[in-house]
Amino acid sequence: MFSLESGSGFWNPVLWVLALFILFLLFYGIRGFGKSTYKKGTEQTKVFLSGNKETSPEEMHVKASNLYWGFTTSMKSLYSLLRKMHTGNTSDYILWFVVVLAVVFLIMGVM
Amino acid sequence: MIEYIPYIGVVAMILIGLYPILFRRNLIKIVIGISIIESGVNLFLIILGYRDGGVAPIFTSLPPGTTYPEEMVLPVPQALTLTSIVIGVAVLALMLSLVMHIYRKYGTLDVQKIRRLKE
Amino acid sequence: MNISALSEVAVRVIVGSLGLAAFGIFFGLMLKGIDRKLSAHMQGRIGPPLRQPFRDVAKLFVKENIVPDQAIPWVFNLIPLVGLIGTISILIYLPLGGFPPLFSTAGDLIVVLYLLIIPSLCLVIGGFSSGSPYAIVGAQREMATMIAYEFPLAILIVSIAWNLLQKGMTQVFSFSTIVATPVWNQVSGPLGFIGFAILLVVLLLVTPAELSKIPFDAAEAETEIAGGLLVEYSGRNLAMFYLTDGVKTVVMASLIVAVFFPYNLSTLLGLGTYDGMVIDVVFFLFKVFLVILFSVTLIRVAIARLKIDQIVYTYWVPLTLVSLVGLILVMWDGVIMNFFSSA
Amino acid sequence: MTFLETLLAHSPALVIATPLLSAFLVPLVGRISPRIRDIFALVMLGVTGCFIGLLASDVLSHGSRVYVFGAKNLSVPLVRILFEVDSMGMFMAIITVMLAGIAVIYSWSFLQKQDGLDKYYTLLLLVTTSALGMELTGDIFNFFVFLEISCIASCALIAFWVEEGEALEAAFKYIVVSSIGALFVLFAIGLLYAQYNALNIATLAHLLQFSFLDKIILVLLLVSLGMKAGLAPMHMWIPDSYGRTPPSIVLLIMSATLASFYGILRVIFTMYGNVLTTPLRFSLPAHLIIGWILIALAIVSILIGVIMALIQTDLLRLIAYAAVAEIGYMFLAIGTSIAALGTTYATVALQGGVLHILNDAIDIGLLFLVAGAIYFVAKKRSLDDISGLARNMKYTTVFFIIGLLAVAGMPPLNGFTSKFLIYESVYQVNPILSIIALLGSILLLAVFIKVFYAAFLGPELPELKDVKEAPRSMLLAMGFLAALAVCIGLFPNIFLDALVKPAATALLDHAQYINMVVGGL
Repeated sequence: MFSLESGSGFWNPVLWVLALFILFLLFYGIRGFGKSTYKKGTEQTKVFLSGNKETSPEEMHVKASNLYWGFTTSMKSLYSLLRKMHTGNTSDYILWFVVVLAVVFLIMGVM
Repeated sequence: MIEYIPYIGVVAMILIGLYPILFRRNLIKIVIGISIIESGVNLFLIILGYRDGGVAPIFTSLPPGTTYPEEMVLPVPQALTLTSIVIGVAVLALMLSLVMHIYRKYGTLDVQKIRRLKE
Repeated sequence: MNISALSEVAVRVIVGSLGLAAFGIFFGLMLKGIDRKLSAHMQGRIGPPLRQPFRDVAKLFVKENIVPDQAIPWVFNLIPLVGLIGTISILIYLPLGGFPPLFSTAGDLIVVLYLLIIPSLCLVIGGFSSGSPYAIVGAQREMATMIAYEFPLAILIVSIAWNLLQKGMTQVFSFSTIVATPVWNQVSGPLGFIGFAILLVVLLLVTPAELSKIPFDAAEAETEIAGGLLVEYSGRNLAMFYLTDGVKTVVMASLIVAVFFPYNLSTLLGLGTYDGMVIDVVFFLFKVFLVILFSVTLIRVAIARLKIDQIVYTYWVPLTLVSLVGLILVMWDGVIMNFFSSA
Repeated sequence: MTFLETLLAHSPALVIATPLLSAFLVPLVGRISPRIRDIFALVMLGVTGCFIGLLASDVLSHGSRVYVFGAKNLSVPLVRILFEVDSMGMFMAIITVMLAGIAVIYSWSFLQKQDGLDKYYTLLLLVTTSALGMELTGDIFNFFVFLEISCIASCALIAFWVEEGEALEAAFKYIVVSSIGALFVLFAIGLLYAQYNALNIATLAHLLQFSFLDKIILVLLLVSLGMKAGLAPMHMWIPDSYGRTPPSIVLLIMSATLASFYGILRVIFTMYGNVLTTPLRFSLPAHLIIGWILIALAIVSILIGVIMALIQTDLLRLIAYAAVAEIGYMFLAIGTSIAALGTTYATVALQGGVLHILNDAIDIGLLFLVAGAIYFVAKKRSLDDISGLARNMKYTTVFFIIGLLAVAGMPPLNGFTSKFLIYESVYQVNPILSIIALLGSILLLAVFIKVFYAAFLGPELPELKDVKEAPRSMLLAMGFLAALAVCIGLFPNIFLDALVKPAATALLDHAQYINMVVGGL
């Protein structure tokens, strides 16, 4: 029931969600035993910056374009290639169409 | 040989139309290129319906003595071409109005410079 | 489906998930303790007692649960819990201790591969939601690490299934098939054996990244970004992440055991039902311990931390190429053997 | 004949006629009151939806139908247009009308302060009409006409924010690309007519020989429609046009794009269905070559889509690249099912691909709507300028999380169900295909986690301190898609059995499609 079968495997979302729900109830209860209070409005709730001074939100904000630095740096050559490909020039869009058309023609023509 | 010339013309027109689209920088020339491709395709459709010595495929005004349907040109390609021409006019008008507005905003018609959207 | 079958399923879900939660947490924390003790001995220290992780959790529960001003409270508090239950839920698909999985026809290898994303994903979202620059830097590193190791991991899982398919199996992604036909029995010749050995090594190298252990722990990097994505977590929320880490260790080790070492002693020794079960469970725990010893403890004692771009490079270039070589060897295995046998 | 039976008998025509007529009634109704006009557009789409539902229930239970415009019995054949409605066409029509309805609901608030809305609703209904026409027609030239209508209407819609130069640029690029694509389609249609003297898809399929000219036709149709569907490396217009229009319009362009994708399915599976197994050189069957060409382009689409999405900062543009990757998944699935035609996993792959059409429409649509809500409240495009919206926009955040998990294919949402079927079938052709598909999904997850952080988490910026939750009609539109994503995710087999399997069967059963027409009406 409610199971998705592909011939190579299966996936039953309902059972999983059921198990998740039971586990949620259990651990929500266990979590309730923990201490829930803290001292609001004190130094405690400031972010930890190794003793550096906290600055305004704009300056502390890590911008989206800086995310995944590690990935983009190690894939630098791939990205420069892709950037070169996306010229934004209308003629190039059609050029790609013609190129794909020619390549597929060649393959089908040889075959 | 002579009957192949229209087909050669069709291919030539499509290639000639592609040239300004691919290699010319002026937007108007690109629009003209598209227009030429369209004429090429329309020409192709018309050739398909051509019949040597045929008459217009209108039942009510056939010249006396025509054998039906052998002496009529094919009506379907003509209908296709008409539709295609009408669509072509609409596309052409839309493109030209876009070019006009782009010129107002960008101050240029150079396709190399009209690429604020890239990557 | 009638009522009795339905209620049976319900009982299995409830009892099973509670039992697996207890199992996962207990052995996860035990493995953590063993790991710490062993690595301390390797470094010439005495190290904490084995029950230290249990004490840590107990201590965290009585500590204050601080929510920083910059955090988004509902995400910040919810995510550790989701991470923990998501991780425990993977156990219901895995064969543990010689027993078949709790639900052997409800999820397969691809599902487990996807569910394995959940703990890391929750760490990432938790880090992002805490509003600290350290945590954000750590979280994006964790995400980059995740992208990095998923490539070799996907190669590995698909090539195992593909090999089983070539040997005429059906339901090749299901754990019951994988456990019933261990990969080492499914090779036609030395090429396949070498291929799978390469893939095993790759999987052992993916494990420390999956578990955020040195040398792939740039996301936490205590000495550099002060604990990274966990820097703002404290009290019971941190305890949840701590437990997640423990359960994740069990999950990853059981996955490796299920895929590469699904052998049992009871059939070999010809033992009876109950003593056979005991032996199997003990043997299973021993295998899990060995996997953790080789892929976590030894590596983290021996090697220093890598930079994040080095991590991505390591996984996407050398390790991916190596695992592709493994895949190609596995693919050629049957072909070449057939060629020789026909020639 | 009762009234209902009459309606049912003419519903294929009414499905097209209702939105077409109401498109031109909208400006008149707009004269009375803008509010009535807004509701009128939705009601007319609802009526169209009712016709589609009526037709779909009939097609699913009694098999395909043929509807004739023009003479039923004529001494000169072929001077008529046929609509041939099967389960696949109905599946696409349901998606189209759903997207259009959601777009209307969403634009009630989103475009409230804009002018020119009379024309907006007219064009919206025209795009819907053209997409529905492409999906129901049984005539290849008719298909081209609807393709051109969708091209013109979508182009005008893309230029909706006409004050921005970028919108004009996007519209110009779109019309150049799609009119050239359409002209090549027309050229192929001319070639078909020259050879077989027919324009009806079923008749053509019956007559097709797979001569050299037929190969050229196939390539022309495949590549031109592929460009309209956004297949890499001809995908570059997608980020441009999706990224510069109001998100409600993106849903419509997306339905036009999916209709082009449907065109490819129709061409390969039905029109060339009889000749797919023709052996070519080296005794390789034709379907293997076609399938591998599609698979290769699909892999390129997935990789380029996700890798480029990872570095985007403009939110709408980022989602557009993700849409390219999703299109890649569909092509991967159908490419596999063509390359491995006849095997059981080919059917599974096709089912996965067909289900992915629906899932792509839901997931990418939902994400675009969320992005639109962010733009609506924050008036900013770049992810660098927004932050911390989860504090004030709780519902939108929840909808975004659902969209994020769905598009990345995380269980238990709908994206996982179709991707699950795709992973577990394409690896049988070659393991590397599944690996790249898995990798694409994890990269998509990374892409949208970045958006989640940048837009919703993160510190609160002073200028965004008092943003409000999005208006109610936008929340309704997003909520509907999100609920659908959860439903399909939790009960995939219900949707699979009810809609997807009949559609996949209809695609594979080209003989039945042909016999409906060729066997005589």
